[in-house]
Amino acid sequence: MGPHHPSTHGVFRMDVKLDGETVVDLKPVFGYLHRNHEKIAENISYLASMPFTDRLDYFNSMTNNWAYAIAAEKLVEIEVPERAEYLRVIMAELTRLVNHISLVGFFVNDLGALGTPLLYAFREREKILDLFEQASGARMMCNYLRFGGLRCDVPEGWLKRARDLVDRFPKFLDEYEQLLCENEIILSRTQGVGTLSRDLAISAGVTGPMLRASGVNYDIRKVDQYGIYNRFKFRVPYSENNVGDCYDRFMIRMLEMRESIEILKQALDGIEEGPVMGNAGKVFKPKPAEAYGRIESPKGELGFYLVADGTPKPYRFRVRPPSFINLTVLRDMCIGQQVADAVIILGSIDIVLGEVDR
Amino acid sequence: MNWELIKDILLATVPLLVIFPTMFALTTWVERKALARIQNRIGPNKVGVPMSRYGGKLSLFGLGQPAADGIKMLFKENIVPTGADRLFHLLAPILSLIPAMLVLCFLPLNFPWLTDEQNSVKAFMLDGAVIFFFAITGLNTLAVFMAGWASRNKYSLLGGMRAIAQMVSYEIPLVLSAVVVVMTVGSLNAGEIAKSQDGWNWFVFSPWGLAAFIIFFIASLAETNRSPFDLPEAESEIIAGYFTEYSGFKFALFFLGEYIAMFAISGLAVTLFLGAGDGPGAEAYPSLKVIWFLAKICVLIGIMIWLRGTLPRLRVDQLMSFAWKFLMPLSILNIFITGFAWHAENNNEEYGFTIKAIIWTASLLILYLTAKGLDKVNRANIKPRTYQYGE
Amino acid sequence: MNLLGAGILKGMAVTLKNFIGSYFDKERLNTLEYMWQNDKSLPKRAGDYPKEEGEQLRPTTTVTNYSRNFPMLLHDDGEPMDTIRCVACQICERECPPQCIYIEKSDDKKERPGGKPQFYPATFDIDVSVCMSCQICVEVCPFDAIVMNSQFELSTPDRFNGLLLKRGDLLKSNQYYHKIHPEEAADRDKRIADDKAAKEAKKKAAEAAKEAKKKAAEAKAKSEAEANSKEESKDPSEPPQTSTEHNKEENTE
Amino acid sequence: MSQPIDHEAIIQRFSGSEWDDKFCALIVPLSEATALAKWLRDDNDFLLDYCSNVTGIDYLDREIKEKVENEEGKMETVTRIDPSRIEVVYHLYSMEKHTGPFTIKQLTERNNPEVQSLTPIWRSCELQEREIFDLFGVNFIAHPDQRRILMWDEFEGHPMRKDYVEPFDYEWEPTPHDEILDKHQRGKVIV
Repeated sequence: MGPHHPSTHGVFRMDVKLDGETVVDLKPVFGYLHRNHEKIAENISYLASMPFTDRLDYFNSMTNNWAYAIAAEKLVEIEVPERAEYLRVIMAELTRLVNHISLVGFFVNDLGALGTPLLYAFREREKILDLFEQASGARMMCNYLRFGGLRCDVPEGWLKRARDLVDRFPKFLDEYEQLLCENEIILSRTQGVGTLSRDLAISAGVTGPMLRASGVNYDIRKVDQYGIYNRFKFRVPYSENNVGDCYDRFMIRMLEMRESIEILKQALDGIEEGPVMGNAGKVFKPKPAEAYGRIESPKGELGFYLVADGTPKPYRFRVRPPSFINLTVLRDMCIGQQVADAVIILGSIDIVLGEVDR
Repeated sequence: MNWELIKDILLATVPLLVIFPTMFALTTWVERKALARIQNRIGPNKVGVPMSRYGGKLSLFGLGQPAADGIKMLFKENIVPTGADRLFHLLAPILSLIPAMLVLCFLPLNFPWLTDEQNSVKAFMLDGAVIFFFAITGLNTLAVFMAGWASRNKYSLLGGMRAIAQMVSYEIPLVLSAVVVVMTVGSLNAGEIAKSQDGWNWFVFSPWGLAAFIIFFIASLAETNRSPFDLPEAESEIIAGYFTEYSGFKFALFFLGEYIAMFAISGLAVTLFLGAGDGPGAEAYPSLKVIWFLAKICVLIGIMIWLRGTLPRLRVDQLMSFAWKFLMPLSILNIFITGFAWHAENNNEEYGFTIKAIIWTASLLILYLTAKGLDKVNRANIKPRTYQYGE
Repeated sequence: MNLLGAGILKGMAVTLKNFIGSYFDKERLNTLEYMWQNDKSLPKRAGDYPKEEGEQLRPTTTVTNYSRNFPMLLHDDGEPMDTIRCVACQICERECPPQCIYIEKSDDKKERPGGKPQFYPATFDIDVSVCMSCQICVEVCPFDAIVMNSQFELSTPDRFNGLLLKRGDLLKSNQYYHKIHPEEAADRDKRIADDKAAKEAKKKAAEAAKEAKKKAAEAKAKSEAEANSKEESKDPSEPPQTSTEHNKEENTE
Repeated sequence: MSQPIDHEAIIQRFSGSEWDDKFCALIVPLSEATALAKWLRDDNDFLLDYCSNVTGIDYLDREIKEKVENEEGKMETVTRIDPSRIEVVYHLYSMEKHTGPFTIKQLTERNNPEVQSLTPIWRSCELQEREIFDLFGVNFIAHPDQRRILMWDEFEGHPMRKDYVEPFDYEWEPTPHDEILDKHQRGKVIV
């Protein structure tokens, strides 16, 4: 299956061995989009890698920026101003909304729904992307965060527009849930498909909504409390069972969106005027050190591992891409299922090939 | 040579060849437009008659789209994969179109320009019209599998296999639900079935008729590979199924065949359950009958489009179990109920309304509860879930 | 115990709502139609388009005041090459992540209005097929010479040379910048003016300090106080001047 | 927040390992790697059940100038040679106890790099170790499925190594950089 296949989300290939329609063996093949992002980053300055991180997971450029900024800020102690921290949280949660609604749309599209839920999702995504454009100048490749703050402040009236959007969003979610969550076909297609046990999920390093769907209460926003996440009150939904299937992964994302809205409301209430850029100098030149910074990106744990050697270029630049490592369990989940299930299991993992292949 | 007969035949069939392909073109436009609106898009709205000489153009809501599509299809390259069986690859789309066109003859469209005598040359006056209809639509399966096999492509083959399994399975509930009507009328003649429903005496207005209609409609969705049963051409799984390797006009033929089959089967549904050409004013002006008939087909097509815009598709095994474990028992039960009710009504005419009311409520209840029970048995483990929250 | 097929019916209700809603509700149908102009033929090179500045900002396109696309070079009012802000310092060339900028420094210096003679770029090429619109060149530029354009209709039949923007294509006036990004441009002008004022004040202060040093032998403390007072007196005189300049530019929009 | 993990106990138990104070990492010898990893995963004090990140770092021979305090108490610049090596770095976390990160490193020489695969302990290493094999050329002992992952099978060399030289197959881009123009003129460039 693939690399040119309508539902492999890019150029991903699965070597599938079939018995009738049942999957007997499956080997994922990657690398079609490999551009050696890490090597490129080792040959340019720290700041210049920032726009390249946008291109990793092109749905979530804001969170990618943030993960990189966190790793770099660990390398050199930089204070981030209050307003910048708030805006980072707002951007990250908006990104989470964008990612999760599009994922749910794609997922139902893989189920065969001719794009209707996907297009509803894109309609709402469009509104959020408009907000991103107003803040950063670009809709997807935002390149908005800087070490020690943000590139620029949001324009006037932006917060009000964001507020409007956040207030209207639950209504859309209700409609979306009405369309999807009780649909008999979706229920019977997804439940019991692609089961992933708790132990395997932990051992295989699965992170993000997929891990929580397998019944582990682990959210880096809660565990590391990076940024200012300790100030917000929010809950982490996770499955009751120790086994997660596609339906769990789908529902956990629906529920997480509601929690993101809660965070957004609190953040929009709490934000105050102030500078958005800290005391970072124009030239970023850390002393020899190592730093591993990670955040809870919408897809899972996104980590950046930087080794500095005292020059303006990183000596080693490593990305820990969540969707790449979540793919470890693809084979285990697919064996014994139907072809149609393999497609939705892949969809429920939520991969972006820009990140898998780097 | 009997020129009169040939003239009659032409008078009866040529309109079919005009009306339905035109409807096909319009339906593709309507489908695109309606799906677009369902998905909050605009849909085709640009293609029209270019009139740049007079400044601007006549876009007519994009009504030129079907014509543009057709022209594009005609001029596209005809690609046949290496290793494909060229003969069968060529034959398959033709074979898929022929039965679909043929069965149109069985629809009791009373064209106003045909007298009763001329009408009789039409195939729908054939005594076994309904049986013939099913027999000929069955050929479609062959075409689909031929396409899947001849393409020499794994996706196509999978699509062809799925199509065979699906069409053969759904043929059974389809026929069984038609049996209800045939039993009640006591004739397989489409014309007579149509006539027996005149004066708002439609079959859909009785519990067993309604149940049979719903089963028939669901099965006909599966027969014509419409969503949510479009597994043979499941885009997200097997690319385009059996016509993955088709391009250009061959693909257009498949497309045409599929839509004509949709019209044909909706036409049969209209004939059997929705009172054929009956409708307001049809008694007084018989020429309205054609219009009503076509309008009802359009409504059914509209529902198909609407369903397509809403539902995801089933999985192969679920599709099969739905046909064999849900639709089939239900339609067999429905036959028994119909027989019982028909006898009860006809033999107890003195009680009139009371017995009718009792029978109707009872049969409605039995049918609904059986359906519910079957559903519960089939999908025992499937229900919405609740989730925990961690702080 | 809920109705058989309730989920499907609910879903169908939602799609019906959207179907009808898309005709009446702007929220549901937020598609913008792209205005295609038949009479426009493809430009030979990316720089040929658009012929008039700001032309592509039709009400139907999705370009907003905030969007960035590819960089452009700014010049102040007057002959473009006489008032170009770029001094060919090549910082942006070094910092550009995909290395799409190519600059050749001029051999001679050119007189700038209200400043000392500066180098200018003899060649300034941006390869828009490589550029990824990250805006880092804008950030690192110390002279506010390069900013982002929002022009997006760059299609051309020539894949290689057609997509290479030359210096002449890149040069745009400050008014144009005000037209496409009013808020950002106003901010930038204000900052430039402030910087200038601060610099002049500093210069004055430095001069005053120099003078003061000469007189230092006589009365150190006195002269310093004088310098401070001069600086303070200079400050309020600057802002009105810049604001009028600012207003003028806004009027031209 | 994550707490630091006590490394003294590990060094006591596994005498071959050392603690690198500068980078806060435990350096593990080849012979003890599997046992140590298994112990770290299962022991109740650590429960490092989640291996987040696995990566390689390639160090060439380098001269490092350091300011060292000599015997007389004065600062003195000393040049020493940092030996070439490849490090394979594992970042471990505990999902049970919410602790981490704990870094362990396996060191190996550049010419014939070989380390112990930890995939049997943590499944998440599987694809990442394959990636290191692909990009750095490190051989993982006991890896279940060691193939190239991001590069194609016929690819030669290991691109993430610092001394890797790119093959001469540029696609010409019109940016008139001298180097690329030069290559273009030499006619070896695919247009």
